[in-house]
Amino acid sequence: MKFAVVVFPGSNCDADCFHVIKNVLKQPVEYVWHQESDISHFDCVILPGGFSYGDYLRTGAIARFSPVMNSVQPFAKKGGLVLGICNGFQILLEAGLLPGAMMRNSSLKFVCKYVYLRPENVKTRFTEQYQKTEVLKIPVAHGEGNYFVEPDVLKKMNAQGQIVFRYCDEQGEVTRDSNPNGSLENIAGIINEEGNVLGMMPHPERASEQILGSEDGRKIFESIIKAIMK
Amino acid sequence: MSSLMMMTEDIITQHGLTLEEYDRIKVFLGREPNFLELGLFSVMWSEHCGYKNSKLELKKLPTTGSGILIKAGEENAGAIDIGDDWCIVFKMESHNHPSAIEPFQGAATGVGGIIRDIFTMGARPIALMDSLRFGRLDEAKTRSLMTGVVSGIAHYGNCIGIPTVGGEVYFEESYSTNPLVNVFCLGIARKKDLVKGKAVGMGNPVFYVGSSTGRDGIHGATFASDELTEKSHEDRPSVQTADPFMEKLLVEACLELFKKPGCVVGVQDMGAAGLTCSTCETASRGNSGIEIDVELVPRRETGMNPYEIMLSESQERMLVIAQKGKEDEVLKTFEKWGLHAALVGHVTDTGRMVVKEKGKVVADVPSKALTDEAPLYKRPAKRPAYLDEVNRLPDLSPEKSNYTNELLQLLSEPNIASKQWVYEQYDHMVMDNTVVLPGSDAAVLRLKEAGKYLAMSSDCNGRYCYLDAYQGTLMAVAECARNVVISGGRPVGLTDCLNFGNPLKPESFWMLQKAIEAIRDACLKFEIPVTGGNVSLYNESPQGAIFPTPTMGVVGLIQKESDITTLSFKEEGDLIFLTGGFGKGLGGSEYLWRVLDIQKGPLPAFDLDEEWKLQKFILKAIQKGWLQSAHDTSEGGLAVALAECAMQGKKGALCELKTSGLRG
Amino acid sequence: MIKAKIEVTLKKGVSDPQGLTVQNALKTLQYAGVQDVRIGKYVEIALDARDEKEASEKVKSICEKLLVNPIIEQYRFELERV
Amino acid sequence: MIKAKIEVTLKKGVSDPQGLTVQNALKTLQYAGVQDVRIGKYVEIALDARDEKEASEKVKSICEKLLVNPIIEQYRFELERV
Repeated sequence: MKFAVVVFPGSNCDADCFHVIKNVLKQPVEYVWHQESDISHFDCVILPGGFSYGDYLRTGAIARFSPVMNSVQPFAKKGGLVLGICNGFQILLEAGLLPGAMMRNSSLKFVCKYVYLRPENVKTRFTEQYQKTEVLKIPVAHGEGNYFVEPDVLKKMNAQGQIVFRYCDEQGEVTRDSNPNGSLENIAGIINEEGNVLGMMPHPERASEQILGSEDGRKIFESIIKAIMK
Repeated sequence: MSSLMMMTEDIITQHGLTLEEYDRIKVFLGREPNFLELGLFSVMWSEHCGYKNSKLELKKLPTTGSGILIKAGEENAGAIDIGDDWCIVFKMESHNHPSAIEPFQGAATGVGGIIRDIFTMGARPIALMDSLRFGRLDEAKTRSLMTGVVSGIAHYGNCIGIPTVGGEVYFEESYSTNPLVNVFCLGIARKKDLVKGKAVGMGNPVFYVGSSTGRDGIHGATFASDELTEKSHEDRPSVQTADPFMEKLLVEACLELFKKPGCVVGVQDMGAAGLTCSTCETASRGNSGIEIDVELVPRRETGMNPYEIMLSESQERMLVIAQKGKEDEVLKTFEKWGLHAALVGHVTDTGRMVVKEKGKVVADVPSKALTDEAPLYKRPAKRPAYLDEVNRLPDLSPEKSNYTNELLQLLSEPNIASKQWVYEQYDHMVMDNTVVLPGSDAAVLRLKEAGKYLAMSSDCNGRYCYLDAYQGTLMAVAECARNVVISGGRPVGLTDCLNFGNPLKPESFWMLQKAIEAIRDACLKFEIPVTGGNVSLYNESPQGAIFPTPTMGVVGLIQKESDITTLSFKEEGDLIFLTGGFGKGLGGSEYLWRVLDIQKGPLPAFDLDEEWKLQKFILKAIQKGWLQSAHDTSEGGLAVALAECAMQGKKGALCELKTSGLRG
Repeated sequence: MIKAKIEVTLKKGVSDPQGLTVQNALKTLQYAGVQDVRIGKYVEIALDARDEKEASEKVKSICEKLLVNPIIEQYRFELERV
Repeated sequence: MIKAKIEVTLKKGVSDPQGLTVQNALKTLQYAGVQDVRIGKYVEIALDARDEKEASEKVKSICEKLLVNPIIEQYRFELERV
């Protein structure tokens, strides 16, 4: 059982993910520099948050061409688990591993605060530990989390349970006010059809220890560990 | 601009130098300086780098203390021992004038500059705070200025991945055309990993790393010493653009390189006065000399002459002095991070700074003359006449007021209302260390590896200092230290940013002098050493000087996790105690100004000893586990303080005041 | 040397909050008759190419590979001999 | 109706970190011959105006008042009758 945390030039949350997996969940984990290409010996690859290449041009637009991304595609094809958080999610979109695109927050401002999420699909290998009715308190921190996808693809994603998290209010209601960035249908996290590549804008690694204000994000990592141990 | 150009009085004064200063330069050189050499002296002897009008006063500050590892002035920033071979490095800097001209880039480059001061010491930057002051919020110009400054700070801090965990925002008429942007940065290091900014070791190679050099910001350093007159809009192109991505690469590459034994001998960031400052300061600290050839300096524009290259203030650049023989190791590390390191010269033992162009000497100056011989002036000080008039409080006839409406009005005043609109644009959680988020009295961070907790705050009430520079500054230091104490921390160090008017005006200089004396007295009383800081003078505009604003930054060490205290009321039935007694007057208060439209003193009586006893008592009470929460009364006084505790805790409060009030 | 002037704009149907904000700002600044505002990226690339044909192919490939996200963006470009 | 196509670019001499990063990316993607990349804003405004002259004045004023930061940016625009 081994996690990989990929480091792109400009990644910022790599150390946070590394800390949670190594010190909080006590699991083996290694940094993988973006120019490395052999990731076959890992069970789960995490693309962390940050500003890869300064988010210049478009968030994730340049990082997707890093050598390591050429290996992530076949790694995912062979069933390896891939978790893209914030900038990592944007890189997965740019690389075509997940459908849709991220645009600027409708407020045109960066937003860093706690939000509430509803786990829409608790049968994935990333969300098995959650109950359908739970409301998760997990922080966001981004300037471009306004998710868009063509209507026909959205219909298919809804039908196949690919929408994994939606922004909601404290009671679990999906409302306009609880949407921090204008994202389509309050989408906060999605998964590919094969169910092994998850992208989410909120930061679970910032909500895995009570001292920081919430532990609700921990079950994502715990679900991954359980799924791999099976 | 060849060296043959006739040196005229005009050129000298244009460089911000007096004729007497020019004569001293001739003594140091033993001849007339050429144009480039004059440029070197003009930036190094400017107010911004030479502190020529404030150094004599700054010497009064207490910079020693048990925890001090590196004293203020010795290096880029002071360092304090926090035990178990860990230390913290922190400092505050101002970027007022560039932010007035181009808010976004001015504020962003201010953040970039203070971060470089920290990691150039070998410390990992882990926290930022920003202390901002603008004009009135109902003016469109203020709103656009504030939007630019806040988004500039957000752009830099968020992209480089350092959390902005605290700070303050004030709105006063006096800052309308001269905003204050003071930025604080703190880093952490193991004591053995600290790196000195020294050029030592004959023949050691000198590398230039980071962005290539352009013509931006030339005279940036001296620019900060001119008043903001109408003319200042012409010298606009002197503002630089920020590249936080490049600096993120520099932080990671440098910290990785510093851990490789025997590779790096000294390092210095290129701040104001760019290449000039970094070369002569490292040579001066190393008691050595340095020789560089501008031809080897990577540049962004064509046809740049030595004068432009040496004075350019392009951002995100570092000077790294490596150990001879380790050049490949240095180049390899920088290349890994996509950075180009150019060999631009080497260390000598002549004690001189020599600049060449294609091998030909174009400047040859004793480095200590540039760094240690800036003329220091004892300016005349005179108590401003306005003080008598503004410290005479009209009688406040005790007519019936609607206290509820007045409290609601105060809570909605920009100086008091929540600053969520600001700090939610900053990533204040990255690095997983932020235990107490913005909005409390002090930010609290955990240091995962060191197993320790830090509290930090930045404070100043400019109006108090306008009404009484000495007592106002005492209260600024007290409030900043108090914010750390009521969060459970014992203050271990203070940095400051002294934003004052034109020192050549005796009234402004008097206020600077009084403020520095007050910092000395308060720091001695609270046993807090000053670890360094920044002076920003000439903060004036056509309307006159700004409020004298000595911004404080205090960092405290929290003994154990259970000592961490926040201001929100916790449980129903908890008892509320008011310690330190009721306020002693309404002078200078937000209430007087916002509700009764009176901006007058005298300031309420303030006793340093009482404050010191109060702080010691509160810290002990916290450490003994007696307190559920703690909050200090500042703007808006007791009523606002109670309201804030209740609102943040989503609770109420029932209080009975057995006093006749302050108006009688 | 050839200079490519590339305009990258959001596709129709994709919301453009930035354009909307500017449009509202223009209204408050009393500019009458402003019907629509769209904001995109303008990219200038100076590149060596034997002729316009080769330059055009290179620019087209650069746009489709890197500069443009086809899900939400479209592009146009002109070439100028410099 | 007239469509104004406005290009807002950084002034010469102002460093363009974004352009530089894209230029380096193109190098790693094996695009030879790319000498320089500059990235700016492209703004399209559809507005009512009696004639090109009035439209031109209006667009000039909009640029100078709102769209362009004169300290570090410059602009050009073309008009198209729609």
